[in-house]
Parts: sequence; C-alpha cells; structure tokens
Amino acid sequence: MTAVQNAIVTQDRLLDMQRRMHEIRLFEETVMGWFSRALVRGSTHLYQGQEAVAVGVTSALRHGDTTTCTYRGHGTVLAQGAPLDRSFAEILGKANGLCGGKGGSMHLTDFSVGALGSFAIVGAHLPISVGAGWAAQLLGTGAVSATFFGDGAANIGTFHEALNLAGVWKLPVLFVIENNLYGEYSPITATTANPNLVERAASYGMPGVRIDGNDVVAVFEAAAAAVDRARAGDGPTLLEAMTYRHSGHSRSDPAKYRPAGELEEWLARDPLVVAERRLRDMGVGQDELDQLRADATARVSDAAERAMSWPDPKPEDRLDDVWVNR
Amino acid sequence: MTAVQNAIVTQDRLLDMQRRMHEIRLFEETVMGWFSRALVRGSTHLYQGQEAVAVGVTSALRHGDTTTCTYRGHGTVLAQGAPLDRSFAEILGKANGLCGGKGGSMHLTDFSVGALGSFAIVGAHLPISVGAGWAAQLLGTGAVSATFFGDGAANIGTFHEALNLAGVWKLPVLFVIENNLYGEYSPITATTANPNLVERAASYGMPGVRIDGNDVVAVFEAAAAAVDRARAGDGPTLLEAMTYRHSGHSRSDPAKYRPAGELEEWLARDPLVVAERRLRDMGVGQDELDQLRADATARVSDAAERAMSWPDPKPEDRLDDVWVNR
Amino acid sequence: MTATISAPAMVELNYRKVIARALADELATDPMVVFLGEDVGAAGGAFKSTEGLKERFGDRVRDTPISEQAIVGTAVGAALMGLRPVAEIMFADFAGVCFDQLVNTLAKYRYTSGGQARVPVTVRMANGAGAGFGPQHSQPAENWFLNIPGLKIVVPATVADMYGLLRSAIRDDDPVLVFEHKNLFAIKGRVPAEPDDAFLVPIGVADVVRGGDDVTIVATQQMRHRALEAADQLASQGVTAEVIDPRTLVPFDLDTVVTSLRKTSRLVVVQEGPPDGGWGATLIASISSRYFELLDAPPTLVASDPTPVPYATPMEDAWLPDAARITAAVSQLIRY
Amino acid sequence: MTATISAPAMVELNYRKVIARALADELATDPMVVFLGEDVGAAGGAFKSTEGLKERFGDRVRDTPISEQAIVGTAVGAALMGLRPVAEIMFADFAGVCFDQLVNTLAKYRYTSGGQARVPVTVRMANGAGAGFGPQHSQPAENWFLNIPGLKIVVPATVADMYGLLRSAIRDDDPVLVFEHKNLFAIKGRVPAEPDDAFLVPIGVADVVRGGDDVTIVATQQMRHRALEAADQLASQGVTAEVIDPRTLVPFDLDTVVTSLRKTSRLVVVQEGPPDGGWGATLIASISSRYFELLDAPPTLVASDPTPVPYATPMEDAWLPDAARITAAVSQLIRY
Ligand SMILES: Cc1ncc(C[n+]2csc(CCOP(=O)(O)OP(=O)(O)O)c2C)c(N)n1
Ligand SMILES: Cc1ncc(C[n+]2csc(CCOP(=O)(O)OP(=O)(O)O)c2C)c(N)n1
Ligand SMILES: [Mg+2]
Ligand SMILES: [Mg+2]
Repeated sequence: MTAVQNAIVTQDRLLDMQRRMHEIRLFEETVMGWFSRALVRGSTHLYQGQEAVAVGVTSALRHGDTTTCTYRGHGTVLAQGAPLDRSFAEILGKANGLCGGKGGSMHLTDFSVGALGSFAIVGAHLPISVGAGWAAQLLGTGAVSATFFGDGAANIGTFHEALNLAGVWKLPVLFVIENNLYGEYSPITATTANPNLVERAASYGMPGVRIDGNDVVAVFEAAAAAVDRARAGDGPTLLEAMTYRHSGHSRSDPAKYRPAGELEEWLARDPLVVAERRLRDMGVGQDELDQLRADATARVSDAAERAMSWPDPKPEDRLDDVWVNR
Repeated sequence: MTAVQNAIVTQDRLLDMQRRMHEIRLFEETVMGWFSRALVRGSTHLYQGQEAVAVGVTSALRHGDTTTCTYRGHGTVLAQGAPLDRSFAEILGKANGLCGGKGGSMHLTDFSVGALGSFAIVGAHLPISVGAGWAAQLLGTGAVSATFFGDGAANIGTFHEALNLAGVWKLPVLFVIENNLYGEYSPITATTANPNLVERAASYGMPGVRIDGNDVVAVFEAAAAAVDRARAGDGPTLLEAMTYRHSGHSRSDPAKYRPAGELEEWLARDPLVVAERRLRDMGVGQDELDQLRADATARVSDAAERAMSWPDPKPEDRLDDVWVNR
Repeated sequence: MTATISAPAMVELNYRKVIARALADELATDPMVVFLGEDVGAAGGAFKSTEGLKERFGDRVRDTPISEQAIVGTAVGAALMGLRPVAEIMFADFAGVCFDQLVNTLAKYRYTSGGQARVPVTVRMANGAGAGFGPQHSQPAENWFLNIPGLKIVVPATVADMYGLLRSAIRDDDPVLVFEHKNLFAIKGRVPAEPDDAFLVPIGVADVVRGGDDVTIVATQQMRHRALEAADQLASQGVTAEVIDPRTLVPFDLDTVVTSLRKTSRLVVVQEGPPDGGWGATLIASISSRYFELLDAPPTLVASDPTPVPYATPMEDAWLPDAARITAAVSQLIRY
Repeated sequence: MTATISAPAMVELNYRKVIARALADELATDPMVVFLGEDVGAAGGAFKSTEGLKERFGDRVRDTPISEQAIVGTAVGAALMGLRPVAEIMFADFAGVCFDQLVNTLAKYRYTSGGQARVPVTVRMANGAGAGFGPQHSQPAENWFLNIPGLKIVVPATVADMYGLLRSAIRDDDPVLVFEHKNLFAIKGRVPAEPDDAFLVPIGVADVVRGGDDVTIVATQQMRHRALEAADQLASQGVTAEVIDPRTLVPFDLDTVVTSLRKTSRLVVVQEGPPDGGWGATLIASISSRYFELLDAPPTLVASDPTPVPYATPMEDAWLPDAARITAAVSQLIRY
C-alpha cells in the first residue's frame, strides 16, 4: 500500500481509534485512583493527554511489527492490543499480570501483540527497536519497529547512537518523540540547546516530521507515510509529536511548575475532544459517541475488577525467569 | 581582543607554529621507531599529518585555558607546551614521565600547561572539558576549554550529551573534530549516517565551522574566532578540521583499507608543506626554514636521548597515586 | 562524643530532609562546593531531598539534561579546575548509564595522571529495594564498585550518619559515592540546629551499634535496622549479638569487626543484594583468610536471592533478608 | 572423551585465530547467528581475531559505528526477533560505556518480562592485563558482573576451551559474556579440522587441569598458566597441588572445588584483578560458609593490588600475581 491509500482514515477506523483512546484514558484514571488509595506501590507515570500518539502510530502498524516504549507506556502497550485485565494485573503485581508481577507499572510487555517492552531507564529501549529493525532487514520480514520516547530522552546518549546506527544501516524504524514539553519537572528549554527536536533528524540522514500529537488522524497519517518508507527499504524516520500530559510526571508530582493556563489550553485540545469533533464532522451522532464511551467504560471497569480479583504471585515465584536453562 | 586582531598571523607567530609542528612530527617519528624496535609495549596512535589541528587551535589559547584529547594526543599535549623529554619518558614508561609511567602513550597529561589529559576511552573526555568550561563560567576566570576528538568519536553517546549540555548552558568550550576520514579502519561513510559532521552543530544550538585541518593558519583563525566567542559568553563552537593521519590507526595497522592514491593526495597537502609555502610567501628564506627544522631535530633527539637515559619506576611505585588521603 | 559535651541545640529531621541540610551546610561553608543533577534545583529533587538549595545558592545548584555521562564527566572536569562538585544520579540503578565515567574516568584520573589530578567529586544516588520500584529502580548498586580501586563508598543507615557522612564525603579530596537508601527516607533522627563540625562522621570508621558477646552481625542501611530487630529477638532467647554497621564499604574498617570477633568468634554478614561479588562475600573472605583462627563456626552470609529485584510485594519482601532469616542464621551458628 | 575415540583430524591454531574459527563454525551451523562490532568485518577485528568472516558470511557480519550502547542494545533487539547475535566489545574495559545495556537490559530482560523474552546474546570482549595497554585497556572486567544475576560468564584459558566455550556460548539461550584474555592470544592448541560438536565445552563445568593431594589451587585465564608453573615448582619441593580452572564463573562449578578440598583441605584462589568484590573472594566466602569443616588452614586469595593497572612494565609485572607469589602462598598454607 502507498502512504496515501494507507492513510485514508475511514469513519470505522477513526471510531476504532477513539475507542482505544477512551480505553487508555479510563485505564489511566483507574490506575490513578488505585495509587491514591495506595493499592499500588513504587511509582507510576500516566498517559492521559498523549493517547493520540500511541493510538495513531500503532494504527499504522500491522501484525509482526513491534514497539518499545517508556515507563509511561501503558497507553502504547494497550494501543497495540495488550489485554486490559492482564495489564491492570501487572500494575497490581498479580500472578497473571503481563509479566507475572515481576516488572510492574514501568515494564508492561506483551510479546503476543509485538509490545517488546516498556523501559524504566530513559533511552535504553531505542537500540532495542534498532535491533528489531536490523532483524527485519536481515530476515526480510518487512516488519517495522516503532520506538516511543520523551523530549527529555532525546538528550541521552542512546538516542544519538540509535538514530545514527538506524540511519547508516537504513533500518525500518520509526523514532517517535512524545514531546510533552517537560522531562520530569524541567521544561524542555531548560535542558535542550535546540528545543526544535525534529531538526536533529538531519544529523542522522533521515527525514524529520513534526506533528500535532493530539490529533490522532495527523499522527496516523504521518506514521503511515513513515511506515511505508521503512517497508520500502528507505530507512528510518524521526516523528516529533507535540503533546501534553494532563497529570504530573508521576503520582508524587502536583505539577506546580506549570505556567498558569497551560494545562487548560491543552485540555481544550484533548485528543478525545479533537477526535470526537472529527467524528461529528463525519456525521457520527452524539448517541453513538456516548455509546462508544459507555462501552469502553464497561470494558475497562470489568477488566479492573477481574484483575483485582486475581491472586498474588507466590513468594517463591521470584526465583523463576532469570534463566532459560541453568 | 576581537577575532580579527586575534587572528593576525604574523611571520613570527607562523614560524613558531611551524617549529612546534616540526617537533611533533619528529617526536612521532621517533616513537614510531621505538615501537618497531619493540622499545614500547601496548599500543600507540600517531599524529603525523594532523599537526596543524593541535598547533592551530592551541595557538589561539592563552595561559589558564585547558585541553583534553584522545589516545592520539601526543601532538595536542606537546602543542600546549608539555616538555618533549618527559613526554617521551611517559611513553617509555619512565619514572619521571609526565604521569610517572602509570598512564603511558594513551594518557599524556600535563596540568602545568593546561593539558588535562589524553583519554583512551573514545568520547570520555568531552564532558571533562564541559566541566572545565562550567568551572570557568562559575568562577568567572574567562578560561576556555578545547576538546579534541575524532570523526568516529562523534557517533558515541558522550558526544551528544556533552554538546547539548555545553550548548544549553552556553559554556566556553571548543569542540574540535579531527576528521581524518577513518575510525580505526572503517571509513566515516560506513559508520556515519550524515558524514557532514559540522551540520550537527545545529542540533546543539551552536555554530559549526568546517576548516582545512592541514592549514595551520586556517585552523588558527577559526579557533581564534571561536575562542573570542566563548570568552564573550556566547557559548561553544563546533570546529570540524578536515585532516588525515599519515600512518595507520595504531602500530599494528598497515592501513591496507585506504584507496590507492589517497595518502599521496594528502601528503601533497602535508601541513608542514602548506605552512612552509605560506612562510616562503611571507619572504622567509629556505636557509631559515632549514635551520628551523634542524633546530627542532636537535631538540627532539636530545630529549629522546635524555628520556631513554632516565630510570624505570620501582615496582612499589604502582601503589601510589590511587588516593589523595586514605 | 564531644558534641554531647558541648550540648548544642538539636533538631529532628528525617533521612530525606537531612540530605538537603547536609548539602546546604557544605554549600554554605565552602564556596567551591557546587551541585548538579536532574531536577535537583527548581523541583527540589525527584525525592524532594534537595529542596530549597537552588533558591539559596543560585547558579551553584544546576538542573541538568537527562545525560548521566555528562553529569559525572562535568563534575570531574569542574573538580579539576578547583571546584568541589556534588553530582546526583537519581536512582543508583542509573549508575549503569554513566559507569564508564565513574569507573574509568573518576576512579582512575588521579592514578592515570601520576598524581597530578585531585578529583574531589561526590556522587549521590538513591539506592536499594523494598519500595516497589521494580527491577531497574531498586538495586543496591554499591556492590558494582567494589572491584574498582579509586572510589570511596559510604552507605549511611541513620539520619546522623547521612548528615555526617555526606558532609565528610564532600570535604574528602578523593571521589566518594554516597548511597542513600530509598527505604530509609522516612526514618527520623536528630542533628545539630546549626552547622557543627563535631557531627561530621569520618569516612572509614564503623559503628558498633549494639554490644554483644555471642555473635557479630555486620549489616548496612536497611539491613542494619533488621539486624537490630533480630538482635532483640535473640536477646529474648538469651543470645547477645553485637551489631556493627561499617557505614563505609571502601575503605573498610576491618579492625572493628576483628575486635568484635575476638569476643564472639562467630560472624554473620547481612547484605541486601545478590550474594556473589558483594561486600558481604568480600568481608567473609577477608576474615576467613586473615583471621581464620578467630572463627569457631562458619562465617555466614545472609543475602538476597541471585535474581533481579521483583516488583510485586510478596516477591520483593521475600527477596529482602528479614529479621527472621537473620535470627535463624545466628541460631544455627550458636548451635554449630 | 568421545572425540578422541572417533579420532578426528586436528589442526593447531592460536587462541587469537581460534576465535574466528569458533565464530565461523557457529555462523555456518546456524543461519540465525549474526555478528556485529567495531571493525570486526572488513578489517577482521582490532586483534585480527575475526578475519575472513565478513567475506564468508556477508551481511550477517557487520561493522558498527563506535557506539557500544547501540551495539549491545541492537544485539538484544535482534535476539528478541529470533536471531542469535554475537556482539564484540573491543576491550572489556569498554563494558563501562554500555554497562547499562548489559546489566539493566540484557541481564534482566527475561525476568522483567516475566519469562516472555529469550535473549541468546553472546558478548565477546578482550580482557585483562600484562600487555602494556595501561589503566583503561587492561582490566579483568569479569569481576564487574558477578553481582548481576542473568549473565553467564565464561573465561577460557586455552585454545580448546576458547573454541568449545565460545561455541557453547553462542548456542546458549541465555546471555553469555565471553572474556578473551589479551595475554593469551599467542598460545597454541589443537582443535578439530572440521566442525565437531564433540569439542563443545559445556558452560558451568570446571576443568581439573592437574591432580594433586596437598592443596587446591583455583585459577582462570593467564593465572591458570601461572598456577601450573607454581605447581611444577611445588612438585620439586614435594608438594602436589591440584589445579582447577573453573572456566565458567557464572554458573560456578563449586562441586569440583569441593571434591578437591575433601582431598586437600587447603584452598588457594589466584585471581587477576583487585581483591575486593571479585570471584576469588566470592569463592572463598562460599567455601568458608558452606564447607567450613573441610578447611584445615585459612583459604587464601592471591590477587592483584587494589590499584588500577599501571602502564610501565616493572609496575604492571608486579601488579599481576606470578608463580613465585602462588608458590609462597601455598608453602605458607602447608606450614600452617
Ligand atoms: C537514565 C535515566 N535517567 C533518569 C531517569 C529518571 N527519569 C524518569 S522519567 C524522567 C523524565 C523523562 O522525560 P521525557 O523523556 O520527556 O519523558 P516523559 O516522562 O515526559 O514522558 C527522568 C529523568 C531514568 N529513568 N533513567
Ligand atoms: C568507547 C571506546 N570504544 C572503542 C574504542 C577503540 N578505539 C580506539 S580508537 C578508535 C577509533 C576512533 O576513531 P576516531 O574517533 O575517528 O579517532 P582517530 O583514531 O581517527 O583519531 C576505536 C574504535 C575505544 N578506545 N573506546
Ligand atoms: Mg517529556
Ligand atoms: Mg578518525
């Protein structure tokens, strides 16, 4: 398929994207509630506000393609099709969570849908997707790998090494910057000499495209073009999706560092609102849109209940999964 | 001083640069001879052909400024004024080598002249010069730090982290790429997505200047401008000096991978020849030029003899210099 | 302790807050002290353990990009020019990202330069397991550096030690790694209301936390607290355990352990983290090889499992040695 | 050994060349094996230990940029997609640059994913001191990884072990770090003329290199050879030493050492590298704590000094344990 054909967003396709965005939004709100009730320990990093990036990009992928993402990765893994209940279960540390409770919120992984993993070390996953791309090139599978990372991650060494290697080997990789304007608390301008991250693509001999990360259609179209390019053997693309996280960096962050009004501005461009507007323009009725959300709500709360009811791992389970054979 | 004034290369200044280039050339030829006679163990990386880069840049520095460089650093440390004999002695592993014989060929260091060190780990020194620049900025010393590294080093993570940090903090640092077209044996095009390294400067919000690294005057002028910029508080500059190493990567390398004629082409633009031509144009006579080389030869061979005559370290010396106090 | 003689006014702080206090006292005492790291300034640190420093010390406290290699290297370069930098690596696990700068540059700079360099860099890292952070944010990383000569390593377990050791680390002319245990952030303790050098804790000196005659238990950070719990349980069984907190792993205060063993002849080392290649095995090897005749029973290592740190509570709790395991190990030695 | 029964044709190769041979045999046997690293292809490797592979296997052998983090991460990603990558890190010292990828990604991937991932990655590195490469190119880095569960570690000391262990490492479904000692590149040995699985050396099995009754000497890589020298000297003094080469550090074949100790009751461990946090101390701790009653004398560690590796010959030579130091340590134990 060419980018153009690929990029035609039918009403059904957009409804499906909206469904997944709703599920991710509700999933994250549920997790947020659990944390405030101390049902989950450690740290968590939520994706509300960035749903269009994960959903738009993964919608341009096909079976056999892979992703890697960050500790803020619930949305990406769900967008790729990981089951809601086992994703919840992993965050709750249940025995049949996606990773058997060994990884937790920062490590959601589901090989069965091509989600190679969420990484807790900033930047560590970029070379992993480069390797997946190398395998695709060598084995001629035509598979594409997409790696999601933040604006802050663009300043760590692995970013540089991964993009240069993918560029010089012309690997089928999508580098997706989720630029939400902040690292943990530092605004990008305080940490980045040239905050126009998309311009870095030139250093790596690949095209760079900056997109509205809150418009799932814009994200999808840009991703589809990059995917076609990768499948055609023309190499990687750097996508910079401009977006915003509605909550703080992690549960412990009230996000006081944000200028007044910034959040409100972005809430007005909430990816769910943007997509709903598009759907209405396509002639989808309000009741259908409400039904879509209601169904998502039901699915998510069922999954949450199911996950809650599942058993904890046994202490001795900690000794498994270090080795394949020993 | 402004860049322009600063950059006036008088005949005396150029004669002094040529003197130092001769000394470095002869120093390296001596070391090469020692290695072939197995008087030195381990590995060594010679600088013949690149002399104009170290001499041109360090000539634009003043007392209090600092440098860091690579395992191919004999030229840089000598250009800054490290004594020939103690530099030889370090390579021979003598007790009064620059580092007491603990570092060797890859680690020539002389704090007394601002040579903060030669580094054996590719890219490791770039952040060190960034730190020296940060100290200068905080203490208001007006000092500038210059860090020399190869084209291959531009692909390692520390390059990216160091340039971004220097860029966003506007530190007084000169990043000097000694682009000799090869890593160890791989041509830059085989390892670098966009071999036009100077273009990377844009990613770090700093100017990038590509220069003829075999013309000591061109190097000096570009460095002087960058130094002025740094002292004025306008931040770092990326200099890409195009040059060539006459010998292989290290003593064990016959450099068979070079296309026929490449070396000859570069030999025709040998920095010593280029500078000599400029001196002749300034009206310096052949006898004076010959005298210059003869004097350098005498100084270098005296220093070599002296170094050879010095004692080895005692085995128990290995236990010193780990701690300041313990 | 002279401090108690001069009886200065004391304040109660927790382990988290005393970090900012120690940093502030050193920043105030020595104008050459500077501090850099990710979100340490404007945001007051990911663990809120550096609040107020940026406001008070301005440009001497700097937020950095997410570039650990540059953070450590920049600290080293600044140190060479006469500054006394403190670098924060948010979680000790991230030491992996800048390991080269720590072990090949920082640790070896003085040696490689033949004694020309002085690198008074302090690197602070949040350490250890027990808080549900998962496999890549929970490692007791102090054991990664034992085989690298050139790095001093301190592992404070109390508020007073955190205060006194961090200040001593910053004043030390050699590189010092300071491991701040995440699971101890909430514990409370008392420090002088005003900066007071009498409360500096010397690097390389162990603390005999509790006296005893039957067995010597050596433990650090959260294991020290669990060892004390175990000592209480043992006391009720008529076994008196001497509990020693080395507080510093490099240089290690072996004498204090040996002195105790002359009394107890029995050694139990409690170490958070996998058994191989750790300070616990190193201590047992030193004692066994150099003080063999002091031992009446096998020196015992109580350590975590040889696995990464699991996320889920039941698994992570089991991974960490607890008082029950320590008590059991001691009882077995007593019976030996 | 079945191999000698079927008596295949043998060829003599050195340790350097057998590396390329082992790689070639695995590349030829399994189409999923791939190999990447700096200058490993067109140039045949910085140590000329991978010559001819690029010509023979084309795109499955790739030269990379100087980007160790990307090299290891790319190998991991490719492994997840079914390939069996071999990554070369030119000098083991450079493991510092990609330490995070090795310890946080490679070692933990299977665990963190709850067993979903299989990461059959082999990482080869030139290791150790004695060749005058200075402080940053001479470290015995195998000791950096002992505290990191999830990595198998092999340390071949002979041509046959290099051949058999490297091939086993590549076939292993877990990550394996292979340390190739620079100072052994020139030693010679015999391997089968044709690929022959009978010459695979299993990971985790020690080799009793020389039998003896009076003392057990455990040593790896170049120390194994010096231990054998020492054993000769000792024999002339009427002391018979059993020399064991573990060949694999993780998993460690403790049983073979214990079996030997039941006979000798005396243990000397010879380790290249600083004493703290190494495999030597770990072995001594395991034996002391679990087989205390087997020991008639203090278990002894003969190791390098707690300093970086110095450059100049007289200092580097003294830094490395030699036969004389090993003999002296044994004699002291015998007198104990
Ligand atoms: C190597 C490393 N350094 C620091 C951290 C701590 N940390 C976690 S998230 C984060 C901010 C990342 O910002 P960005 O890349 O923009 O992603 P975002 O959280 O905004 O999605 C930091 C510094 C880490 N996990 N790994
Ligand atoms: C981190 C690291 N990786 C690899 C090496 C081995 N190595 C030494 S020099 C070199 C090539 C460097 O090429 P370049 O940066 O162009 O410098 P040049 O030698 O050409 O001056 C390599 C790969 C090293 N020393 N450090
Ligand atoms: Mg961000
Ligand atoms: Mg080069």
